[in-house]
Amino acid sequence: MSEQFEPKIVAFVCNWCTYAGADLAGTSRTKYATNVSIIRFPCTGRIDFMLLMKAFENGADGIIVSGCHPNDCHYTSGNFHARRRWIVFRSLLDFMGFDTDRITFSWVSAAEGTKWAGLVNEVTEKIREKGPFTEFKKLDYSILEKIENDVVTE
Amino acid sequence: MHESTHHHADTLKSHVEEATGVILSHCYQCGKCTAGCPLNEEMDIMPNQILRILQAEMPGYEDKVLSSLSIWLCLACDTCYSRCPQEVLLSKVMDYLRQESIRQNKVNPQAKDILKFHQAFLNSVKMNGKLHEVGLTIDYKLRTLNLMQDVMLAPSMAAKGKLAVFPHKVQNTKEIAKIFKRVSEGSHE
Amino acid sequence: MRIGYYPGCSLEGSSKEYNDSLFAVAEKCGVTLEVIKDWSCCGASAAHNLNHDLALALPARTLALAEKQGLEEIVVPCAACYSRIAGTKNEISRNVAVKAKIEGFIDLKLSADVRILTVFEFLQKYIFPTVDQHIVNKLNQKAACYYGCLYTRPKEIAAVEQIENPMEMDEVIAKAGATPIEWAFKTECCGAGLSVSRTDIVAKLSGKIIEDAADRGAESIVVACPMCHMNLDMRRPEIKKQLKKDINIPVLFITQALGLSMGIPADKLGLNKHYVPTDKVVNCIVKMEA
Amino acid sequence: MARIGVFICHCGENISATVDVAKVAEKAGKLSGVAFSVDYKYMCSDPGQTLIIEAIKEHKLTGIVVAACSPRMHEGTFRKAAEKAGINPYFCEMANIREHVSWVHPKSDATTQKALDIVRTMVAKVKKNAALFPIKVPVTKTALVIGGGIAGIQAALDIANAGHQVIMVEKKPSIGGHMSQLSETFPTLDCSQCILTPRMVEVAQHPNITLHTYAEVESVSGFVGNFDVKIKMKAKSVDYKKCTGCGACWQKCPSKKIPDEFNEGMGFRTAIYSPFPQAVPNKPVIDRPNCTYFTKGGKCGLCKKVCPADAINYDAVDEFIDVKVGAIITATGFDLKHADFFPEYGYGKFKDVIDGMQFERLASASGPTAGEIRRPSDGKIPEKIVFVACAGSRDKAKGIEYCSKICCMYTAKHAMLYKHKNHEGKAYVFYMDIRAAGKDYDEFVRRAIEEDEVQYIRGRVSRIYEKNGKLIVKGVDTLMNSEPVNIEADMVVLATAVVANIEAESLAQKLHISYNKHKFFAEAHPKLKPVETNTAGIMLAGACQSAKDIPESVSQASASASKVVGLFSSNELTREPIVAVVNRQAPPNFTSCTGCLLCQEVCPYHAIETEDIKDRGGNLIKRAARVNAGLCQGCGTCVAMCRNKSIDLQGFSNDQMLSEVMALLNS
Repeated sequence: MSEQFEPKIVAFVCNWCTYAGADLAGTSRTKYATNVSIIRFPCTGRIDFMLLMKAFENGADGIIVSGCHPNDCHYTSGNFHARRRWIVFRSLLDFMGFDTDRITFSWVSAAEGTKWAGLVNEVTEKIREKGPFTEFKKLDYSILEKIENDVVTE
Repeated sequence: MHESTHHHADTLKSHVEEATGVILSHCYQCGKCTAGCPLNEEMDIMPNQILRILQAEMPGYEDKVLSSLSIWLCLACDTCYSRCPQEVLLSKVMDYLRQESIRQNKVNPQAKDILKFHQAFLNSVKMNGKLHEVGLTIDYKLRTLNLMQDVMLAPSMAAKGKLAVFPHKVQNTKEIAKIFKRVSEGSHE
Repeated sequence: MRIGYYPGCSLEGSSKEYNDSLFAVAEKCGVTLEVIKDWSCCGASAAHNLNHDLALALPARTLALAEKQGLEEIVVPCAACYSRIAGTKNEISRNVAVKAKIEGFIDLKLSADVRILTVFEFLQKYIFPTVDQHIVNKLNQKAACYYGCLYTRPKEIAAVEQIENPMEMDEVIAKAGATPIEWAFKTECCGAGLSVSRTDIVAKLSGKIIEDAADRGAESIVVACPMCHMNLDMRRPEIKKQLKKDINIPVLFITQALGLSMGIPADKLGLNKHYVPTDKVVNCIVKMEA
Repeated sequence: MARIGVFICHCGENISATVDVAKVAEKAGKLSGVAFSVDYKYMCSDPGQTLIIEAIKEHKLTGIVVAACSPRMHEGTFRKAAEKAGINPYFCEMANIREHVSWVHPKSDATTQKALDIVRTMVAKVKKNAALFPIKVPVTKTALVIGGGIAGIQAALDIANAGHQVIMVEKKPSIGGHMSQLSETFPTLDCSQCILTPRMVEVAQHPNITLHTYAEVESVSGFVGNFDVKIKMKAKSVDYKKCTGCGACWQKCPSKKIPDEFNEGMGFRTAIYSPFPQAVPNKPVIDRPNCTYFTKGGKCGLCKKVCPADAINYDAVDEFIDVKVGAIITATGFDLKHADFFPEYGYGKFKDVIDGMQFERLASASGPTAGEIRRPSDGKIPEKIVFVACAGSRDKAKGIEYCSKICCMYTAKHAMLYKHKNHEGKAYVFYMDIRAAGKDYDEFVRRAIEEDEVQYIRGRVSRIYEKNGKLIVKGVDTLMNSEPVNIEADMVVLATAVVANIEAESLAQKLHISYNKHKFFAEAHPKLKPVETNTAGIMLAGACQSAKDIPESVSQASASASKVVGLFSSNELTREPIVAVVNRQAPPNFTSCTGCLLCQEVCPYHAIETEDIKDRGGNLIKRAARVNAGLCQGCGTCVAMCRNKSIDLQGFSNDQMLSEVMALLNS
């Protein structure tokens, strides 16, 4: 049996809801997959979606963006701005042929530790099925040079 | 219209909700429907009680509703709905309950005449495409055997030119019959 | 502007005078009505009592025929027909699945965008602009305008602005020189379709209506619905038994009342066809001074 | 060159049971920029903290990462430790390897690896940290109280008694609000005016309170501790410095048939008027739209002629004053839903169908009937009164689905007052539920039922119509087999819904505070911040937030007053420096900000201002965004929105976040 693929997943979460929800999963000792690591933001509204691209470029196989439920934003409306920007950004990615299924947008409140654990397992399983993300990596300059040489020698 | 998103247990409540789109849990039993119902003095089960029985989903109680006289007395005047704080479209529920009452053969004996009148009415429309009042009256009388009712009225109506002895008909009565046929087939899909 | 017309079964039978008086008024004002060819029954309360699909299919056929005839607007003077047709239009235009199903039943396509006018909307729109020059009489009496259920409810298709206290017919009656009264039973139900099968109930409900109008000094009751008219007028013997008193207020169709003020002869308006004699109303009329 | 220290906590066995802490410490020590790495049993304990402090000093650390529990738990603890060791506290970061690692994963290499990943991420972040300093904002120790009802009065007195200045703004000619109109109050039945008027007088006479009646808030700018408020002083047409309140003017005023607002339209007042005898201030204003002098081009002028103090000034105009305040309390109260709302009940059509506030005036000794309950139509004493609860409340079809909260109690009170005054009379109450959850409240309702024999009927009324001088009430008794109940009443009292003040929305917009769909002001948190708004420095008191009775309004007013007094307890406000900043560059650019102001549009706190950058000659070089640190709450929405990264969030900067991502993914 070949070793199963363990995806690297980055979660961009807000401090007030999902981060606290993940804390709750911890205090409740709810077990879930080790594949997801959290980057803490004050608010999903703070998340610059170019960071998501940077993550993919640096080897992430999947991404979770999660914050407060609509109307529950600690800052009143940051999550709405995040959602709006995500909608625009997603259509751009779709247009470019990027597999947007690798990005999961979710709401997890400070009270939803179980939901957080479920989300992590679900996304891990989904990305595991998709396999490693290879389409959009840092340019390997050695390959580039090789191509260049090939062109020159032709 | 509200799409019912509730569970679909095999209860009269869930059937009503599915068929009518009316969500019965919206009723909070204030009784305003009953208070304003023009027929509240005649009904055996009050309008709000009908909703309560449906809400309860208790086995055995549903038959009380289907065999009640109330569902046949309801005139669909919509006084209840127009004042209902929760906007429960009761007349639509009543429509469904009547049809279900016929289907399950539970029509209240005291409501038989009302049902027969409706049937005679539709029969007249089915045959002529339009209602023929004399035909309806004869049909109804034959169905109910209330032969003497309104006999006193007929001569005066005829004298005033109000009774057409022969029915007005649509040009193509077959077309109407077809609609009746398609509906009855379609409804039993 | 072509104005379509859907008489409905009652206006060909028991409420012929409603039909006649409507045409007489229209004729006087030079307005012509175009009957929907081969119209059929709306199904009335029987259909929706027994079969919801049929209750939609029958009015839908009429709507489709009107569209086929190129009519953008139809006048439906019967309140029951109005309610059924407007209700069907409302349900069909809000739900495409229902629309498709019904089109299958009637084997006709329909867009359901025909405008449906009640009799008072028709009077307001087409008769009022020229009516003043035709009004020669003043009705000179207190009249109770009775709207019943079908014009006022359900709210989605209500043909009146204030459903608890409609004023549309009151305005027509005032035009005719009568004094509309304030009363409590404007929109109460008369018993409607139970007329034949439960006459006792109809006598009770209609009795309350007539009694309140009489208590408040009404000299006539004005209606715009054949069923209301039948219950309030022809059921008077049963009402008399119920109330244990004889109230002789005549019941007029709104078009008859307006027709009288326009000087149209009572016979032509079908006032002789009523169960409760209408001569009291006719006797109240005073000629307007030129 | 950064010298980072990494401190791995065992948390007893909470972490070390599943994470190989020694290995994490060892590997962390090899990370670039890490000068020191150690693991220890309890980092948060005193010896643990001492260990950190000593290490910082000994190894000359420039920043630390404590890998332990959630920063939501102990970030403050370790920042203080860092500060004690002499470095800026914002050079301390936490790696959450307990809640996010050891507690949720089994003991395994992957678990240890994840702990290490997180440590590496936070090391990368802390290397990009900057020294931050708490923001100090000066506080103007004057409070503005908007609204002079019982909530506003209570809040103003509490703040003033604590020694601070208060400016009260009331739009009507007198303070007192709805409470001044009430007859008696539940559940004690003590006279409303008797307990209220001393408080009103106290407000007027308090040396720390400046009262502006017949005035409105025109505009508000600024932020917590430093609000600038413009107040519109409507023209009273009376010089209050000269006026003695003698009343000669309103006794002589010929316009006597103006419906009296104080008596809910059941009495009349004059054009120059003081709303009620106990008004504060008890000086009149001229109601210009109803005054002959103003409507008929200078005719009349009688009040001026009779005024012994020469106080009447027809030429007075609206004036505006600017004030500076440090905190604002909104106490703008409620309105009652009025006529035409219930056509089936005939309110507005039948004179004897009245609302609850009208009943209060009928029952009040100072009311139009001197406290005798009489029918508005013919002045007769009613023999039967029907009270209808939930007349408009809990009625989705009428647009108000909420419970108005106070009606159950005042309806019981009304029925009781009627029965006390008319022992032979019959009182009926149609209700759906009796909501009497306050102290001594249910007992009060039971008293109405048991001692005063008020008939409670569970059911809604469908319709009310008039016949032969009686009101026919068509109801139902759902507890009696849903039997229809028709009552011939002499009077009907509708407990109409409590709705937001008609001007609530426009005030909320001036204050930049949120409100719900019914225009009630929104609290910052429904449970834990019930008196604050989302805008720092603005508090709520009374029914402007939701329907409330007097005890609740007073409690909330005192609560918001205590918030204000707390705010005023120091000369400066200290805030976390997690705020956005617009970058600064050397001339000629000054900043990379182009002034597109997208940030301004998305900022939920209106914290983005514009700044005109000028050269020495005063010529405008560019207009750029500037963050008002007093208003900024640090959400960072502006940062994500900025097109050229000219705005950044301290503590969560673009550099820091990018470093975290890069470090997490590149081991």
